[in-house]
Amino acid sequence: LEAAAASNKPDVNSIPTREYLDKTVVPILLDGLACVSKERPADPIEWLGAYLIKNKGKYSTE
Amino acid sequence: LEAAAASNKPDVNSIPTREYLDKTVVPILLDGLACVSKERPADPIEWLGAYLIKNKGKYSTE
Amino acid sequence: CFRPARSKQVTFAMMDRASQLKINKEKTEMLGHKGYCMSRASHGVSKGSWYYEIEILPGEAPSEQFNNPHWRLGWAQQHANLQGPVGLDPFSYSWRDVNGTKFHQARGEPYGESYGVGDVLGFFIHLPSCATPSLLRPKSEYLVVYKTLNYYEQPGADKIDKSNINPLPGSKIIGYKNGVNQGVMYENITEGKYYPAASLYMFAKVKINFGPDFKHPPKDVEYQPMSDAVHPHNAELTLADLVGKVVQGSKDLENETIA
Repeated sequence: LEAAAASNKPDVNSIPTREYLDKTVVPILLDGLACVSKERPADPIEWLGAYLIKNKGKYSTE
Repeated sequence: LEAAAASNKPDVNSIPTREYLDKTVVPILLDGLACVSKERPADPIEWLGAYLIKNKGKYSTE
Repeated sequence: CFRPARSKQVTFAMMDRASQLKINKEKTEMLGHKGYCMSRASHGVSKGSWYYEIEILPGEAPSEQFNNPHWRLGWAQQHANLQGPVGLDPFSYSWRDVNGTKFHQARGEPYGESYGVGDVLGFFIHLPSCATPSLLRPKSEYLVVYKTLNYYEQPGADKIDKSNINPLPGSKIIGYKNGVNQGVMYENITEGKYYPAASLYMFAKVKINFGPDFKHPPKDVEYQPMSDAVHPHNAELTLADLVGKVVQGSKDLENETIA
């Protein structure tokens, strides 16, 4: 029981898929997709990949 | 008549936003997000960005 | 799943207005009808800096006894009651023609200049990014109860948990009259998604302009025109679908493993 209480703090590796995505990549993707949709860059996949890597510092995931 | 048929193909820059996203980045993101949530890498944003750039060749946008 | 129909451009929302309000074919002009009632725009914003304009048009009263038009214009959330003026409840903020008074939770306070036919009002909103983007919030947070307003609520919006009404630090609304900044109208406003909103009294008339070309584009703030609100909106829908599919996929996988 104590062990259960200790592990109460959610480990990012054990939380369900939706929460995991919401906590990690969804916030930056919301902004990234809005930008792709507005900019319509020549190579959207490449552009979005570069956007993620460039802006990841703004989205700290704890 | 053939010319008309050819120009029937919608220009990717004029289609509405949701279809644009569906045609360009959604297919690779679907696979990328599934992989991220399975792998749970140390830096999910960086990982997804790299995934997009590495695998973009497999998703031709036509 | 249910999803509100949205036009591909930002306009007045045909489905998100008091039914007695008349809207033109382009969904840019609106004519009032007797008591105060409201229409929201088709798209809202939950993050960033945004701007739109409303021009005050001459009223179209059917007779002299109804020739008493008034306006309360501003920003409203989804929960704000359509059968009343903008600024009636915790979910909307407005600027009135008479005395330039501002309204929130039905309380009026001095704000800017008065305005009338021919004036172009600009409304700026700044919403710093909050910890939880709207897409990620549990649905229950959208259900809100505001006891005094239990008439004409939209379906599902009749139960409000006031504990969920929190201010968003750093947020603000600024009004402009013919390009002149009237000062900060409200700050630290209720968190959530905001829609441009106009409420009209009697047979008042307005024309709304979501940009990108404005009559008096503000020079003292950075903003996106409301016309660009289609992009974050579509990003939200797209991502909600994507996450839904990935979650479903991972569940199928689990079930297979268990089987």
